[in-house]
Amino acid sequence: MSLMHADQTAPRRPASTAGVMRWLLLATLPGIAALTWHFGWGVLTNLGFAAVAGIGLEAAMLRLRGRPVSATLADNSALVTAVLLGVALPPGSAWWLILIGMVAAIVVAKHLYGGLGHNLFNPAMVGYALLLVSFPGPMSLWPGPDGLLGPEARPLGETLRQFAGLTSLETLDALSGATPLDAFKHKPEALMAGEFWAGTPLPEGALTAWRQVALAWLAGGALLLYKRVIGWQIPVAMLGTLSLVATLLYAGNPSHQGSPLFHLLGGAAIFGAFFIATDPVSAATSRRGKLLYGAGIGALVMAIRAAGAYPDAVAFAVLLMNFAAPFIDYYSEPRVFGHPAATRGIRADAGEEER
Amino acid sequence: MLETLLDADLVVAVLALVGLAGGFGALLGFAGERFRVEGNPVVENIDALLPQTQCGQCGYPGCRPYAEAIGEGEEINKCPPGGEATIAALADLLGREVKPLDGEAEAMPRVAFIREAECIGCTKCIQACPVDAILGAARHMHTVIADECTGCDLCLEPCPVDCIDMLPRDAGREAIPLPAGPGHRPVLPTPAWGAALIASDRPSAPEEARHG
Amino acid sequence: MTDFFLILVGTALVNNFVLVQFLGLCPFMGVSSKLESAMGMSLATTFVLTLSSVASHLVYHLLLAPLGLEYLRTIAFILVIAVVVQFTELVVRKTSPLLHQVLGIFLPLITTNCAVLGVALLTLNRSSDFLEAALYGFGAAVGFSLVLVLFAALRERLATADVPTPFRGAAIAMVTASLMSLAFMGFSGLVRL
Amino acid sequence: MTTPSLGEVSRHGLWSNNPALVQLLGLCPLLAVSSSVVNALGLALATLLVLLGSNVAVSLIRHQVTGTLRLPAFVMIIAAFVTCAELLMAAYTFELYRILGIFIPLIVTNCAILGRAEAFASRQPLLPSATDGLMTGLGFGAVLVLLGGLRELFGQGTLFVGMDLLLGPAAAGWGITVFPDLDFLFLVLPPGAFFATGLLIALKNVIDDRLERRRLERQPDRPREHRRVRVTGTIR
Amino acid sequence: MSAALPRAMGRAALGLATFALITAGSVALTRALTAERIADNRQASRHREVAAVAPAGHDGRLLDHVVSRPAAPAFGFESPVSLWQARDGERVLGGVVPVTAPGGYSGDIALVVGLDATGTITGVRVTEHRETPGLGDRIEARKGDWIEQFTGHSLANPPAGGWAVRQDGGGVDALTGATITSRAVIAALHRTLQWVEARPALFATADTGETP
Amino acid sequence: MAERFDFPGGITPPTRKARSTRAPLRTAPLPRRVILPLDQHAGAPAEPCVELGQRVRTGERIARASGLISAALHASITGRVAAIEEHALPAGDGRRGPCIVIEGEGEDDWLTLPSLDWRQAPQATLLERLDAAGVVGLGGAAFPTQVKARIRELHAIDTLVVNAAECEPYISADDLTLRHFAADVLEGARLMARLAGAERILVGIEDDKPEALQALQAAREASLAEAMPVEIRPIATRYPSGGERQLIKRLLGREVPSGGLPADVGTHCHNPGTLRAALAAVRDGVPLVERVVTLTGEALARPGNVVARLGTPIGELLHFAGLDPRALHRLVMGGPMMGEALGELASPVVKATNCLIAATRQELPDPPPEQPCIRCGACEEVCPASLLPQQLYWFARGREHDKAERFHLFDCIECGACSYVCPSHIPLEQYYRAAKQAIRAQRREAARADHARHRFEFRQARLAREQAEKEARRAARKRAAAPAARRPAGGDTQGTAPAADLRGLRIAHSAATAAERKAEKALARAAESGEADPASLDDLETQLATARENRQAAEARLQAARDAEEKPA
Ligand SMILES: Cc1cc2nc3c(=O)[nH]c(=O)nc-3n(C[C@H](O)[C@H](O)[C@H](O)COP(=O)(O)O)c2cc1C
Ligand SMILES: Cc1cc2nc3c(=O)[nH]c(=O)nc-3n(C[C@H](O)[C@H](O)[C@H](O)COP(=O)(O)O)c2cc1C
Ligand SMILES: Cc1cc2nc3c(=O)[nH]c(=O)nc-3n(C[C@H](O)[C@H](O)[C@H](O)COP(=O)(O)O)c2cc1C
Ligand SMILES: Cc1cc2nc3c(=O)[nH]c(=O)nc-3n(C[C@H](O)[C@H](O)[C@H](O)CO)c2cc1C
Ligand code: SF4
Ligand code: SF4
Ligand code: SF4
Ligand code: SF4
Ligand code: FES
Repeated sequence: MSLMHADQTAPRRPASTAGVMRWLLLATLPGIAALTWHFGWGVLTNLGFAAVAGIGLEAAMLRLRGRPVSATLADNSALVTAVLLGVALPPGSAWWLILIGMVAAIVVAKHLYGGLGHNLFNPAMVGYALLLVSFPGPMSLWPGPDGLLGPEARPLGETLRQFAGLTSLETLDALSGATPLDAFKHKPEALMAGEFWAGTPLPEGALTAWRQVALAWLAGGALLLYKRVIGWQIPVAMLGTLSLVATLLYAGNPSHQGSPLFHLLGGAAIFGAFFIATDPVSAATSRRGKLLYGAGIGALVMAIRAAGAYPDAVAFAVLLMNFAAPFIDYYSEPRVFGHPAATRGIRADAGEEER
Repeated sequence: MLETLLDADLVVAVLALVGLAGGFGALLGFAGERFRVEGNPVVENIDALLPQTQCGQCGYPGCRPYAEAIGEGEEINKCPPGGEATIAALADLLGREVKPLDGEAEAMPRVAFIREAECIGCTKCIQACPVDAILGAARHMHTVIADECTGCDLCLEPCPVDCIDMLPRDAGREAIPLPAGPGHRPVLPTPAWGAALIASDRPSAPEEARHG
Repeated sequence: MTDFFLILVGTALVNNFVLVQFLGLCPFMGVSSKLESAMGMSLATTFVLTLSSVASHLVYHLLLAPLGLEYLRTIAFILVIAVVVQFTELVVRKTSPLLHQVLGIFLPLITTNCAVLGVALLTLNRSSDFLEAALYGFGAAVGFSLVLVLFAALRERLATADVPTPFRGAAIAMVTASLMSLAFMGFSGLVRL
Repeated sequence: MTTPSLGEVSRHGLWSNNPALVQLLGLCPLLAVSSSVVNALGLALATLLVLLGSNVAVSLIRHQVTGTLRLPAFVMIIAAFVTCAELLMAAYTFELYRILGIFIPLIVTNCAILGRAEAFASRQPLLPSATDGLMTGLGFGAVLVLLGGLRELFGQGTLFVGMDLLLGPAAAGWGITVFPDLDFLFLVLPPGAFFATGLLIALKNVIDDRLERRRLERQPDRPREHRRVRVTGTIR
Repeated sequence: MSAALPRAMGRAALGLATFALITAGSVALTRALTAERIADNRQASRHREVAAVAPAGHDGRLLDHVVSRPAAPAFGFESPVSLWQARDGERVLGGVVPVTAPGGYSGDIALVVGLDATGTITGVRVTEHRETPGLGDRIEARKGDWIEQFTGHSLANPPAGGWAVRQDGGGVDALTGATITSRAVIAALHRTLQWVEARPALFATADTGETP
Repeated sequence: MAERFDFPGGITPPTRKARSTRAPLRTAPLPRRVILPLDQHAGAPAEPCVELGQRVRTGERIARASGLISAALHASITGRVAAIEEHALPAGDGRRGPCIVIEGEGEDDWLTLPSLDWRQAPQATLLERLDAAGVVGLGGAAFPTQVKARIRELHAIDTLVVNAAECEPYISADDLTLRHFAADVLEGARLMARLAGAERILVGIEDDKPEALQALQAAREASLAEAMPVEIRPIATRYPSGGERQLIKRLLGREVPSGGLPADVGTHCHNPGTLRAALAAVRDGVPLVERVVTLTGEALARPGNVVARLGTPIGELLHFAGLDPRALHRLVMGGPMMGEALGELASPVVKATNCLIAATRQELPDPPPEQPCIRCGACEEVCPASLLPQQLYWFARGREHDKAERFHLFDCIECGACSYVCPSHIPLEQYYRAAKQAIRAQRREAARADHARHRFEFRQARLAREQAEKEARRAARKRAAAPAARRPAGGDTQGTAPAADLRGLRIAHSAATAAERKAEKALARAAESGEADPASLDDLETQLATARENRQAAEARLQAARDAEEKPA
């Protein structure tokens, strides 16, 4: 049996699960910094409370299930889920919103299935989708990019009141409360893309802010790729498909569709491609499967963005492909050494009628 | 009331549906007669999964009758020689729930062994053995062909002098246990050199290390 | 052409019979613990659903509607379905034992799949023409098959998961269906039917 | 098949073989119509009636109908009952009829009904069949109403709203608002229906587990009965 | 075999036909017995809906005064409109128009809109919709008073541009989280008001237009 | 260096070979007592052919091969047979097995076989010699070399591959063998190439062994006159390029088919140690009684390679290399990737022992606890067989054997590369080994059940035949008793039934005859092909017997019916 182990000699790849998660957390830092810089203290209140709730719920569930608590907590995976959900929620979300999301993520999506490694769906995205479906109002209220320290910055005190559920963004100007995708989606039917941009119903600098945030996530993603925490397959397939579909749509109808660059940088695509879609537990696992999986996410994101009711769709697309992942895995085995051709699927004879 | 019954609407309705049903009925009758098939492939499949010990512990005289009974709705958890594995396979085949075994599982595969010195050659065990695994002629000592014996122990009871034992069958190479799973270290042999030098917190019995 | 495509997408995904419309749930839960069976079931359902949607359409528009017997539609449809299923089974059993091996046990189950009656009734509500009725049935069947097969693959993975005891079996399958349905909410509004 | 006692039939229908939680039959109406107590109660009653009627009818004709005709015959009986129920509801509880909509005709294919007809009524005499229909219907209805209550309470924060549709104007004031501002759409929407059912099933598992453990404590081990058939003759 | 086939077909046809006779017969009978009551129910329910939005002071025979108007696709009426006039004796107080609002969140929304002779809304009710429970379904009067806010408004009140949700620069607050539904309803109302204005004679006299 | 071919996956763990390559090859002192397990090669265990107390000389055969695949065993020292008993084997699970124990006399009195000239001697003689000398593969599987060399009878071989990759960390036995005996190894390769009918020799050697490479090249230069071309191909160091499938792929671009042998792609693969042993057996008549063993690990003061007699207790060898028992934490036989951790020092060196690692705690720490698999796919990237180890892991854990097989569990070479990289520290190849074993057991059980069914059917058929024959006799008797009995009135209406009956019986009879013929053919075909194992032949025989009984029963029934039918003349 193998008595040697890679962590004695660690090349580039982190050598333990906890290490993998630690690197992932590290890689979120640029994104978090950019978000905080543009959107204020609310990002940090989200993260802080999500982390507390995540660790608390994980510990409670482990104890309830009679599993070792501290040893398992040390794998950092609950923290990862908390951070990813925390940054996905609108900054300065109320505590109850975050709590419900974390319960859905940690209790329902993770521990009802048996904890780390067993879950079928991406926990953070289950939490996010559940909130989006249940509370469409609060979930689509993004503050404007007022900055952390600038003259227009929302003071910490107000953010805290918002976090405590005492005030809500709803009381503020409706249009500041929108992501670019959101605003674009809800532009009145008749408005052409050009008119929308010309009139820019978005506050000054919102697009720039979003672009910078997306680039910060990209930097984190590069780190993950370099450390081989993630493979290139999913991000490349997802972003590639997304750009392709966006380009086709834009070429077909430039007056009503956003440009490919807008779709890449205007929403959660980059963040999703490197941090969400890559969750190894719920994604397809073979290299070939990962390509399919990523491409599926990209296509679904664009389909929903272009025609569906939701402005952004990374969460739904990821969940939908989570749903398909085991099936993909059955049908994406590579050609095994010594075999003339790949033989895939559970049953060669019954495998074809699907679609 | 009679008026209602003779209402034109009503008659039309009934006639239409009767016509429809008559037509369909004829179609079904045709199909039922034309496409009649004998035999039931499901029973074959079930039978193939049973251990073929032919021991009758399921309450049926042999595996095949039990297979037929399962095909007609009998529970799938009645074959002790098959144990959990057979139940799981049957549940898989038939899409039913896995149930715990009704009775005790056989601890290990066994074979009959006749203490030849005591055998009086009554041939009773030969008649009882469902797979002709016992050799011998009247008034000569009998012996069991171990390779053929399924371990059903049906020969035990008829023997008038109780000369048949059930012995464990050597199951070939020992099964390799699966590792214990997440949260556990892989099992390595406990070092047995320089006992004085080894800290006493290890389990001292080597057996444990071997099988755990 | 795009219309047909929209009907397909609409019935298969947006208004998915199982996850959004709540039709055909029993076989969905019952025949999804093994991928192989699920594939057999999807095949059988696709066939029967399309066929009976068409047959019901014909019975309704050629027999019931002209005679003003719309209120007998339930009885008539269920008769059509039961006969279609029974007939299919007999024919398949004789002509292709291999296919029967795959579909055999599922065919009778389909009679009680409310998706079949559901598609017949829903098609009526949408008062579509013959081709649309066929397409509607087929789209619904494709949607059913799609989620059934994917769900079966999920459940096979679930079989090795360390699920807490009270949730083993049907309960966690329900929770999984819930999360799948949550994911399918993402399609809402994609095609307005 | 031996005829089980009425008590056993009742226990099966209500708990140990509950159509909704154990057999997982009749799920479609269960999930679709359980967004509030009224809807649930309405459908529960309709289902109960049909189940009872069909079980009785099938039991009565069980010796006459066999072979290929069995399935069509059974479903036609059920369909007749359902259509009658539909007409009667339209005549006497019109508002409810409008709300339950497509799900009334779909009672026909409520798998639980055909399931009981096939598995029980077609093999048992009248009385047990009627009891089975009643108890299964009650078991199904209980789950339906429970689910309706759960989803109404935690999804919308109310309970018993709109009971007047079913029970007449006297019930108009029954509606209570428990959580005034609650609007938890998840439970109202399809995913919540699945989730709440999953929770109920898990709950039943927990209770069963407790009962079983208590039973085991009382009588630790059951002697293994030995029944064995000797294989000496020929089979077939 | 040759003789068995027709016999089997006949037997099956007869059996199924018998069942059809019994089942269809009983259904048809029930239907015959309840038909009248159901029709009454339908009528009553319709009346209740219409009465709820009709201008006050009418004589209670709303459903008796049906008038037909030609289709007006420009205003969203794809097919001829049958509206109910609210009369007090010979005087026409106004009417109730059935309107279909396309582009709801999931499908069309059916409304009845009550108008008085001046073109002011006297009430709006949703009669059929498939909007999301908890979001879009708050357009039902039973679930919220959003729909009540239109009562008393007319084309000129609010002034131009006001007939739109606030997000689109209008003056109406959308239901939270259900802007699409709100938009659809408001647009339909707006178009109906424009239609009424374009046909000033709509409610003018009791006998304008063809009465069926 | 650019290589033309490559195998997928692979890892590059630290090699840690320097410790044992610094010292020259030594000879271990003669052990006083040796323990020689009867089962130290692939195939059936050897059968002892000495008696207790018998004096044996070094190289004398003490156990003979006992089946098609088996190897002989020879005394590795001179002395008396002290015991034939169960003794601890060098295995991780602490297995015990039958061993011949020889108590030494202190002197080394050799009994060798006559030497042969491999260039002249007939093939059969050479094969016999390899068999008599008990030569087995020294590269790992200890497969009898003589059996492997007979491959020529079935396949055409063009290349003999010398597997000098030695890819596992720590091990340097082949390295040292090549440094000291490169010429012998090449000559051995020529011998084996001749036996296999190969046209050329290809040596694959990892580039971390420059001295061995040099020695090889020198030996090649020295023997350029030989007809057989020899090519030496250094390859980049990467585990597991020493696996024969991987090496063949890397050197020749040929892929050994799944479930097949290297011979299927015209190659034949041998370890240098094997080649040297084969040559010694032929040229010098020396049976396989000693081998090169690497002694290494931080717990040894004098690590290095030694030539050790088989059967030497491992502890003795380690003490010779300066074992510090206090520092010893883990004792491994073989390499750290595929080897086995041993529990005690008393077990002996066997033919497959290429390396003994006496490691300290820092060197090979206890494996950390297993964590849940997160399906990260790291294992997939390194698997040299292009498997999906993560899927196999879940299937093995869930005991979903048919899925594991569907995902080609049996193509796993158990190299442990996946475990090496798994961030969750899962001992993956142990799962696979357990699953493979369980599947094999299952298959055996299924075959048993099938066989039992056939036996049962046979019995049923036999009983039926006996019954039918009894009836036929009774019918015949009856007819004989009342030959002139008149047919009863209304015989016509009754007559149709037996006639139909008779027809049915005739059909049944011909069906039974056809079934019998089919069973006969199946048996004949299986017997001819020579590939079926005895058990399945036995089973086919049972089926034939059943068919025969059935036919006889049908015959008897037909006869009885005819007798009853027979119209009086
Ligand atoms: C499950 C679900 C159902 C929805 N149903 C409706 C609906 O019935 N009507 C509607 O206008 N919007 C519905 N929406 C919301 C729209 O997608 C969109 O967010 C909303 O109309 C615009 O939101 P706003 O009013 O907050 O601007 C639904 C959203 C979800 C998640
Ligand atoms: C005819 C023939 C049959 C063989 N059969 C086997 C066999 O059944 N099992 C086996 O492990 N090796 C068998 N071998 C030897 C293999 O080719 C291989 O050399 C041996 O397994 C050692 O390989 P390894 O150390 O890579 O495992 C056979 C060789 C020949 C020529
Ligand atoms: C992962 C793996 C690594 C191996 N490494 C070597 C090696 O480095 N050297 C070697 O001679 N055999 C190695 N083997 C064994 C070879 O596959 C093969 O059995 C051997 O070369 C056959 O030669 P033999 O019959 O002379 O032993 C390895 C096998 C496996 C599965
Ligand atoms: C590359 C990578 C991406 C991850 N993405 C997510 C994620 O999107 N959501 C989440 O809940 N956990 C994520 N995790 C953490 C972990 O996989 C997750 O908690 C498990 O799904 C829980 O079983 C990620 C981990 C890694 C290594
Ligand atoms: S108990 Fe099992 S092995 Fe025994 S006869 Fe019944 S089915 Fe066969
Ligand atoms: S010998 Fe005895 S135990 Fe073995 S098969 Fe025959 S009857 Fe059964
Ligand atoms: S390397 Fe380990 S954790 Fe990663 S997929 Fe493979 S087995 Fe799972
Ligand atoms: S042990 Fe098996 S699965 Fe793992 S890397 Fe080696 S060949 Fe692949
Ligand atoms: S109720 Fe069973 S399928 Fe719908």
